[in-house]
Amino acid sequence: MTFRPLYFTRRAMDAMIRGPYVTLIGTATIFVAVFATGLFAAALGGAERLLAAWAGEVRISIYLAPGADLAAARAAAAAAAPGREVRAVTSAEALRDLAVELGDEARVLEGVGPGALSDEVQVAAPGISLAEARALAARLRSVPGAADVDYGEALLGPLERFVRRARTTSAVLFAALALATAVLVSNTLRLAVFARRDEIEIMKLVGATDAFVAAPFLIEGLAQGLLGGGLAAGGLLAAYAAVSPRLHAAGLGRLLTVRDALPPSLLLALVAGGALVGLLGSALSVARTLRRISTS
Amino acid sequence: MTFRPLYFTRRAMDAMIRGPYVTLIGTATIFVAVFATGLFAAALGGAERLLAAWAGEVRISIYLAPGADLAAARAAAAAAAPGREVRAVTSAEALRDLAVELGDEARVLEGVGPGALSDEVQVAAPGISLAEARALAARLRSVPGAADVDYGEALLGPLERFVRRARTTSAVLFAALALATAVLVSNTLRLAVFARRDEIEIMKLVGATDAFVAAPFLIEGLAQGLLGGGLAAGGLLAAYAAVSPRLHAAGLGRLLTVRDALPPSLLLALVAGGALVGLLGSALSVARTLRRISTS
Amino acid sequence: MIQLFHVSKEYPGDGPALDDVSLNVEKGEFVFLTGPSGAGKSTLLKLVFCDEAPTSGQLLLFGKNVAKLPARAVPYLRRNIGVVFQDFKLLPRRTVAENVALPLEVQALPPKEIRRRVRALLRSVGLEHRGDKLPPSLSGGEQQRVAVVRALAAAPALLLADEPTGNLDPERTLEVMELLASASARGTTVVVATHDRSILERYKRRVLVLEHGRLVSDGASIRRAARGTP
Amino acid sequence: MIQLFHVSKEYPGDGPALDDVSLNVEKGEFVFLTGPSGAGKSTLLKLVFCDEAPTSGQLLLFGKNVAKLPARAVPYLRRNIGVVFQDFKLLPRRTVAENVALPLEVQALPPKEIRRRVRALLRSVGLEHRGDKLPPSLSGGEQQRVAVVRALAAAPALLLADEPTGNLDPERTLEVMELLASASARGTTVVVATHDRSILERYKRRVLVLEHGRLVSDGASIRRAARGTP
Ligand SMILES: Nc1ncnc2c1ncn2[C@@H]1O[C@H](COP(=O)(O)OP(=O)(O)OP(=O)(O)O)[C@@H](O)[C@H]1O
Ligand SMILES: Nc1ncnc2c1ncn2[C@@H]1O[C@H](COP(=O)(O)OP(=O)(O)OP(=O)(O)O)[C@@H](O)[C@H]1O
Ligand SMILES: [Mg+2]
Ligand SMILES: [Mg+2]
Repeated sequence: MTFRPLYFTRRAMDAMIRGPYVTLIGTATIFVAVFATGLFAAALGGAERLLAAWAGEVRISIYLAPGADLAAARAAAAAAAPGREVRAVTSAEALRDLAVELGDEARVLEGVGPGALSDEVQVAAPGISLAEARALAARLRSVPGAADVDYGEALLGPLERFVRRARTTSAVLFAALALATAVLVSNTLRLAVFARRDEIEIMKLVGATDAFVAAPFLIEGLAQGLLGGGLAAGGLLAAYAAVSPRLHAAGLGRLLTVRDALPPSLLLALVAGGALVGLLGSALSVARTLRRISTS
Repeated sequence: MTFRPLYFTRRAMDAMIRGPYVTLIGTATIFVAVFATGLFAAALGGAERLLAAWAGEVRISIYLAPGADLAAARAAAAAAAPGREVRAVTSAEALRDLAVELGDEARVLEGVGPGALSDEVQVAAPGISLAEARALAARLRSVPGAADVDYGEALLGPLERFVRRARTTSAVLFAALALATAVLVSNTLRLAVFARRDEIEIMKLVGATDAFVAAPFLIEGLAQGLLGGGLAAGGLLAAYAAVSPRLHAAGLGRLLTVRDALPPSLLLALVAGGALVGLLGSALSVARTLRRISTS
Repeated sequence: MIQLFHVSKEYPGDGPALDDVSLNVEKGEFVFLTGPSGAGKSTLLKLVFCDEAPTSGQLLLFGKNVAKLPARAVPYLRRNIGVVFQDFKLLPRRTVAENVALPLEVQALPPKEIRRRVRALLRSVGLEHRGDKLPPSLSGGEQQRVAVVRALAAAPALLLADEPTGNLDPERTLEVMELLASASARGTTVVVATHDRSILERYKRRVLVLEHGRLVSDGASIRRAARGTP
Repeated sequence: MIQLFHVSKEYPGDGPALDDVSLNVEKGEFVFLTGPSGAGKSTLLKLVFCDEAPTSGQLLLFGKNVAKLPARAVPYLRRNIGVVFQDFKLLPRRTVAENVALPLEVQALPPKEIRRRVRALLRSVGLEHRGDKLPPSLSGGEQQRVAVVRALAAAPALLLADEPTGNLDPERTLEVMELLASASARGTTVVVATHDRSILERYKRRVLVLEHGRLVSDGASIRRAARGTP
């Protein structure tokens, strides 16, 4: 058979225009599937970034014994934790912070004397692991006047475990979702071809080769995939634009820019995935129909 | 029209047996869609439980000044935190724990003197909020001999924020996924009815009312929904059984029993959702086809 | 029974398929409808069957103005009309017996009665051994006979047959025409669209001749019908 | 051209549709195939067209044993065969002109040449004004004529026509038969399955008569054919 891309493209376009219902449903299915997958991917990516940023907020607090020299302790801490941001907080500041944070519940502080909180030195330790935090805390304990060092051991361990598990689970979930999506889209395309099986049969009867019959269906599948995938990518960008004010309000605007939440590579992968699933879905179902006809 | 459930059920069964391809694709689509939704719901539920369990591991540590009376401090702490589990840990025990946990990296403890760690009293505070933890910590500071109290403030705040955000995002994601699923399934059923539009037209021509034409399609949709949903529920149980050894190995077996991960209410909701989407999807597409025929 | 007053039917983007047709078919009459291919025979039957609506003019059926009938009354109207479609319109995924039974099941007759009637109908066209087949596995003429007996099944007051013998050999043609004639003898009004001159000659009935959508002849004589077609 | 040796065809769960048929159609011959409804005419044509395979016996086409042909050779074989199907088999979502052009497009003829040929073909059956319509909006007879010219489009070496005039008035029937006759005159082998006795009488050609799947008569005389059907 001669290779006639223009001829087959025109055939495919004709078919899509004359049978818009099937084309629309196919495109809508790919759109919804790719959109859902993209939304999920963006949410997973966002969660990862939030967790990373949160780990970045980790601080180690050195609580000083009463009467210790805050400035000297700060200098010693800076020496013990080179390259990290070190900040001195007086006991009065700490108590004020706590009262503000408790709000209505500040009355539980009634039984608390002014000496209950101590001066402290805070060391910012972004992205630190549990073991590193422990070691750093142990070193900081030798800061002059340090009564105790708090590195959140009660929480860092479970946090690390949780992040690890969440990452595995998300990957599995995402794979399952992408697979399910592909199955659902290919099911729809199967039915779309099935609804036109008579056409395929008649074309075969007038002497069309399998390739001649299949080509327009493949082009249709590809076009539906590109269209559905492209619309989904556009829809995701629009959805980002819609929630972006809320992200800014939540203080996440800088953390989750559009390039972070929907990197071009993701958008490209979504469109390509839509096109691929459209093409493959059509190819499989046409092949099946052709096989069924020739064996009947 | 007389109400003839048996007649219509027989009609529906006949149609499904004689057109197994369309029935199979419809059922498979519902199965995949419900399975994916159920998997997602189970994962979200599991993550919630893990987070809750993790919050349940929160401990407040009271570090004692050198030479303080560990037993007395423990008693005072128990009095200040009524109903909570209180445990005394000597400085030697704490150092041993740390060395074990650091493993290979234990050498960073080289510069750390034996007095670096102090005796401590640990108060278990499962499910405590950040504000409550602060207030409790403040009260525990008056324990005799307490040098400092650590309640993980560096981490509890971000944790709370993260859990809150994750909960909202998951709810939105889940709603989006369920909606997408419903759209995809109804698209498939649309095409399934579309592939049989000639039948509908002919039935109308021999004097069938809309109800007479629609009834078997609705029963088919319902049957496909029940079958697909039921299989998905069974599939989820099988999947749980398959990963359950790994859950036990990860120490989560007790936390995520089958009743926790896949509560009967979830399974029931999935089957019901499958049936509903099957019924509605068929109903909508039959209604559309009937409308299209009568206006042509 | 059927009354048309200046009825026209125009499909969008075409000349009129029916052009100012007025006619009157009495209850119990047996009428042939003939004319060249594309003259508007099937279109006329579609109007009577409420499958299409006239572009202009009035159509009365059983004395009722069809244009004023609500859509949900159409199925009940159609139960009084049996139709043999030119392209048969059999349900491809129901057996022959089920296809014939359809008009009876729509009317919720008892299953036993349905089975009895279907058997008798299939026997009358020599298809008693084909009841369990699906229509696509029948020969063209077998399908046409199934279409005929399905139209007769519910003993309708009006029978419309569009080219009901185009795929039949002369013997089967006679058999089918006898079925239609005996329905007419039982009081059914029968309208048969046909090209087959031998039928028009054998059954000397009223013949309506359409040409380019116009009723050019209406009478008992086959000669006038023959003159109608150039 | 077509040689059958003791060919039988049995559809599962049925008696034989064709029963030990042997025959030989020479290149350039014009043959009628007749017999009662369900006799096996369409089945015989389907075998020749490689749409069904014989249950037993041998079928030679263009001198080649069809059973030994690989599946991918079938499309190329079919390009030498034009078929008028009993149920037309037009693509419902392609215009009339596109349907007629299909056998030419399959063979990748230049678009201009295709348009020229299609126009001439449609004119030959009086459908030049119907080229842009979709088949479902044509009358039964118009569809049948489209099916006829589609079969003729690629000027095939073999033409199989299954009841090609069942929906046509006598004038159009003559027109179509003349088209088939002139194709035959140009050297095309033509096999026409028909019930229409007036055609058999007018064209005195070889007539094959099938009955219950058996070839009961093969000869030039229409009398023997008429005797063949009870
Ligand atoms: N649905 C439609 N849309 C557009 N045009 C139509 C439609 N149905 C019929 N026509 C046109 O109306 C005219 C009359 O068609 P009709 O089917 O009534 O003819 P007919 O007398 O039954 O012919 P035949 O003997 O070939 O069946 C034809 O020219 C046809 O092309
Ligand atoms: N696909 C099939 N499956 C089962 N039986 C079939 C199939 N096709 C045809 N038959 C049977 O084979 C027999 C011959 O059918 P065929 O179509 O060849 O008859 P025909 O001579 O063309 O009749 P007609 O003049 O009515 O078109 C019939 O009894 C028919 O029921
Ligand atoms: Mg007609
Ligand atoms: Mg036949």
